Amino acid sequence: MKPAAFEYFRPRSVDEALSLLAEHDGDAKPLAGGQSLIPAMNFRLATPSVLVDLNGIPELGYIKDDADGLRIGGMTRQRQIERSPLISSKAPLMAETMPHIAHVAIRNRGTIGGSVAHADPAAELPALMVALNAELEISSTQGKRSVPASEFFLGLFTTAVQPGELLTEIRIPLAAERSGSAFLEISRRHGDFALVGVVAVVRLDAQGLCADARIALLSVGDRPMLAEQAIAVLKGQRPSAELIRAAADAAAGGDIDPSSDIHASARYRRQLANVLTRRVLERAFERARSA
Amino acid sequence: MILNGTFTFNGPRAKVWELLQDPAVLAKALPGTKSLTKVGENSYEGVMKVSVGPMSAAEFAVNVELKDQVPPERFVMHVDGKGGVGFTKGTATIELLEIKDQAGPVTVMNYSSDMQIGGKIAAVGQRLLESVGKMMTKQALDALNAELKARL
Amino acid sequence: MPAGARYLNARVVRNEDARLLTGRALFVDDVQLPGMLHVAFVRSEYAHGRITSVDVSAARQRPGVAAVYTAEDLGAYLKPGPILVSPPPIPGLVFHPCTQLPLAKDKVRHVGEPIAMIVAESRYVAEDALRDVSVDIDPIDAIVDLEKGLAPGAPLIHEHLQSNAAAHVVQRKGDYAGVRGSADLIVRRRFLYDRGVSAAMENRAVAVQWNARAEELTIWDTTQAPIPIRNGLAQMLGLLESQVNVIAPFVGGGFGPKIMMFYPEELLLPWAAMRLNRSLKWTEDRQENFYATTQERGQVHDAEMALTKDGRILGVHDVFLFDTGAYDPYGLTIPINTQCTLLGPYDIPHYESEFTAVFTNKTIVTPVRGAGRQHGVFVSERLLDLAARELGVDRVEIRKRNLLGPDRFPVNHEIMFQDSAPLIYDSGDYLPTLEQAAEMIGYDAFVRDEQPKLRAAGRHVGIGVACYVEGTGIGPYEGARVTVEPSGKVRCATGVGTQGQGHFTVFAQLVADALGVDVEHVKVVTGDTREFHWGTGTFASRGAVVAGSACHAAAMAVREKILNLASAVLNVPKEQLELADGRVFVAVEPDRGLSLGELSAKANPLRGAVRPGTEPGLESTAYFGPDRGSTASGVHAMILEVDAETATVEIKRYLVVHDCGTIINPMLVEGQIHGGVAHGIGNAFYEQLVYDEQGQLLNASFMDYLIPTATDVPSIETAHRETPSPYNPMGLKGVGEAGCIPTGALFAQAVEDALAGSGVEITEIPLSPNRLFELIERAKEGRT
Amino acid sequence: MIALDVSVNGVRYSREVEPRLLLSDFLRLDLGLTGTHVGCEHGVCGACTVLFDGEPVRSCIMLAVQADGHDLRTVESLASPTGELNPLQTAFRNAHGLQCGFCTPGFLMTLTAFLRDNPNPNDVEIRDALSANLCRCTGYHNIVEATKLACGRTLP
Repeated sequence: MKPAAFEYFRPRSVDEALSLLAEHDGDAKPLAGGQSLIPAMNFRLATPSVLVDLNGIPELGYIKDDADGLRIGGMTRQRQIERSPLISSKAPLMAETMPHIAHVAIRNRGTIGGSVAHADPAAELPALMVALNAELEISSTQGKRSVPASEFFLGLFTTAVQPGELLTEIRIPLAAERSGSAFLEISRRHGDFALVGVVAVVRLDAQGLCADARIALLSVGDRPMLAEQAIAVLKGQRPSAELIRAAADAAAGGDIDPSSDIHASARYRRQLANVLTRRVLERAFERARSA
Repeated sequence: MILNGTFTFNGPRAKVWELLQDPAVLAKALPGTKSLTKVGENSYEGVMKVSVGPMSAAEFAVNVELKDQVPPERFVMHVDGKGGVGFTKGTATIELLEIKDQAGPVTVMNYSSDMQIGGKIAAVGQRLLESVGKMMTKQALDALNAELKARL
Repeated sequence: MPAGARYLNARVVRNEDARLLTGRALFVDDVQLPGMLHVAFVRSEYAHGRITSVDVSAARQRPGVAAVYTAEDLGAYLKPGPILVSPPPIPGLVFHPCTQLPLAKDKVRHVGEPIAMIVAESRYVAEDALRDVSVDIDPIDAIVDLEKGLAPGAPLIHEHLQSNAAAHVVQRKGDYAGVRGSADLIVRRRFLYDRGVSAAMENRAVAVQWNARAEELTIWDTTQAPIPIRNGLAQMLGLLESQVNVIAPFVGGGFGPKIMMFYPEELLLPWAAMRLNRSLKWTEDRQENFYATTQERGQVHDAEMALTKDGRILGVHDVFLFDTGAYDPYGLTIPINTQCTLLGPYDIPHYESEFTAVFTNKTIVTPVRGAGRQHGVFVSERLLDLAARELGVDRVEIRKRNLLGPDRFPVNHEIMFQDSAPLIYDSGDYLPTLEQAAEMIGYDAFVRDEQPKLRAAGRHVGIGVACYVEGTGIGPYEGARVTVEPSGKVRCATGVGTQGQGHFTVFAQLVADALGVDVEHVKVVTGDTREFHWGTGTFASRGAVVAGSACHAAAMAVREKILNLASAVLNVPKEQLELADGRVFVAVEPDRGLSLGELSAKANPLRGAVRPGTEPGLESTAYFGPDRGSTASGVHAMILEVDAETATVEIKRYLVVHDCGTIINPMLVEGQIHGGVAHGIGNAFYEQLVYDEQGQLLNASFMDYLIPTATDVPSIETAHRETPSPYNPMGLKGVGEAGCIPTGALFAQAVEDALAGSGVEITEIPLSPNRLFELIERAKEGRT
Repeated sequence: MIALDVSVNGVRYSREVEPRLLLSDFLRLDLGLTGTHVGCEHGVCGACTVLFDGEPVRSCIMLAVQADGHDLRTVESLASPTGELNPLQTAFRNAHGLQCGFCTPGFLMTLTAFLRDNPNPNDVEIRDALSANLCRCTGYHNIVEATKLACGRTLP
């Protein structure tokens, strides 16, 4: 299990990286943390002819905050996010989710931008982006553009990032008042891809009604799935056990399109989606109430 | 891998049938087709490159044969592909049904395919195979529908 | 063991650990030789098919490729591999031996079967060249399901045979048919057990050096049995046994599939190294391991148990199919283990067991830790649970009623064991073991008080208790040579290699006690045919029993030499001498004596003569061969909780009460049990090789084949009991496989108990959350 | 070939390597540091874990060229130059935390970083940290015990 040969570049800046990608026009593959790409290369399922290694670009690794929220550089390591006091205070949902991504040794290399741009439907970070309503900044030699997470994920491993482009920054809006969030997943073993995962952010109004909700599910479709019907069930209603059950039924029904694989049938995934949505919402509303 | 489904084309059945028998159209519609040449009355040869995210190495030499044709109602497609990461072999049965809609005739396609996948992609790609199958089917049908629109 | 033994039954830390903990220990893949070339294999992508062409011309042209071989190139070396273990002489036994060619010629019979061998300057280039080889295979329908494989008209895997049946065996004790009619209850079910891999962390590897000047072949091999490998290879290559050295250095886990398999890679590398006059190495990668290293566990049982209304077993009838894979080089060891282990610690007067071994288009099956024993335990334990439920008898109570009492030993079961000797239990004390396990887990209080409360609170917490008896420590024999060197340090050489069991320590303990030296001063050498070349290997839970007894015997013989020589030197009758602290001295006058080092120098004099009838040096070689295996036993108990909504399971407690006779090192015995339990938990809930209908393995990686991790295996409580075996001088019994044997049965029992009342019945292993969900749903549908 | 300048266990090495050379192979083949073991080459088993600028990484899913300018530590760095085992290694020996020893270097490197960051972990945290590495021999029980022993807790 050794990779096939490739041409290797190690740019020192984003501009240099973008020029290299442009120069090799679609043949070049950016190498971020490499924790999915290099295994695929070892299996020789991926045989890129050119690798543009982004690990020598210090300007892409940062966590900053401003009035609108957090800005995270695309090459920021997952482990750095997990350990960041800024993240725990400003984006606790992120801090809660990070330990579920594989293992420490993987998170030490894996980057936020790499995982989001890879868009594995079973990965945690893409679903988290959707639930958090993140803005994703995409750069190319032509300039920069920003895409909301809900429009970023287009399908299986397919995103708004085009050949020659890079995901350079992730922007996380500040958590609103009276909001609560939670993450839960079920995987076969700690660190495995989840059979199903659910991430939810809810906001209560002054009367205690659900003012807003965002629920995203992972591993139940070709991309992170925004549970729109479930959200519609919740909005404007007083959260109760019955309401949450109705939302969970909606999420596990029309909101998702799970596939079967050797670990879980589509039917079992729907069951898990239902149970986990319910449990996540219970927890998120509880947190919103005590926020 | 078994994939079954239904798809509705906004056009008459005869037109849809015509599309499905045209190698130029099939070459456009089948995802990743680099070439597709007619080599016999109902058989084609070509090269398909299936790219799913970072998995870029899946290039297959394919043979496609159309059988049991009952124009314009049904046919069976046999596909046989071989490449560096494995092989695929199987059949898809396609049935077309015309329904008169207020806006004009629509064609409902029922498809059922059973593809055997072997080699490395079967061994390590399990988690994604069904999703990839669904994705490729959807891409193919969307492309066919677009082609149909262009022709009507 | 002489009086004053201080290491027997002591928690001695291991002599081998320092090397392993610092990265200095040599594993086969660490062997790097000048000019070494690297090997990769072209393997079949099809499970079953006819090879129509193999074109290696492009691979031969690739820069960096030194050679490419196909079956055609092997000439007279292309022969089917040997039968490794001949079936025992059971009347009426049918066995069709079919072994593999080192490179497939006309037909492929499982995915991953090697077709061509590429030798290149690096493994990277060798893998590049794999893509250059074009293989055309005309596929044939694969045999995956055992029953379909036996159906009339099924494609034949070995076409010279009439069917895909590889063997058929019936063993009987008493008259089951006669007693069946008088039973109050017959419980009958179909039981399934599916395949897994052994998953040693170290994949297999072979490194070879051919010294053309000395005409000597050195092979570093990840084998559990270097001596048989040396002898077999010498014969196949036309060399003297003494021209071939096989070294099994540190081996990163064995678990069965590294026994003397004569794998294609083991046969081909030495052949090619001699031909090319270059050193070669092949290290299996993890993906290859899923196809090319043997596997185990596929069986289907249709079994019934006949009982009286008070829960006494009258008899058991079992008919089963055994998946032997594409070839059957290991004979019938596994299914015969299954037959023999089903009887467990119970008094089963009437027993009839019939099996058919079936060829399938899957990787070859040979023993993996447990080696068929878990299947027998699964069937009998599950039948007892079902009977207990039907009869309204408690699960522990029904077991107690059927245990063999201590007055029954030796118990002759009248059927044949895998070692071609009758199945005789040498010793055991089953009731106290069961009682201790039930006591430790708090069985009575849990069932009486705690469980009803938990159930009332909507929680699904279940308890299980399962028993087993395990045949261990079989022959034929092992040997050892013990030498006291002039430094006073002791060397102990034996043939059985180590894969982590602690040979460098337990053998040293036995020798140290016999000679009165410090255990750190005994250097054990194993698995190197240059050092010791008589014996077989490490398998069947026999290392400590057989090789340990040989080490003990050799050390005792050296002790005798020490006493004789010291008696002469000190001029004291030997009965008055003692050995301790590396010295031999007069017991009542401890200052009068000399160190073993000094004595060793005196035993190898520079002047004078060696007397007739004596030998120079303080060295002895001894052998030990038991007439038959010794029987270990034990009871496992667990408590687990099922989340019925998500069908996930959490193990709350797991404990093992184990009896492996005399214990050499309790710390190491516990380690063997812990590892076995983890393997058993893997088999019960995580590990399953999933094949599709065409024999494609769908989870050939550690991403999808799930080895349990530290969060999946609980802390494991252990307790020891010691019922010594009468079959060897120290009373030893084996322990290597014990941990994984009853785990599946126990897991099934506890899950079923957790879901009691739901109608879920567990008759298959492995489970998974997905499968458990299906069973829960099916039970719900059955109720409505 | 690409130039590579790396510090491993405090020693600087300058080498030219093929870009595709895996870091695990570089350590084992080019530098002869065979204490780092390779068990799966797809980042799951953890046997190849080394410290990269002090943090554990899987060396089988990194390229050697990516170590350019960085500091690596392998299992060979743990004992004293005279071969004396460090407290973690000693704890593994005393608690019988290893059997075949093939996975052990990976566990040691994972734990070296873990115990540095979390010197007094509870059992759940220990098992969580260990779940990154596979072991087939020990059932993890004694690895957990060894970890506790290494942070000053006594064996039961």
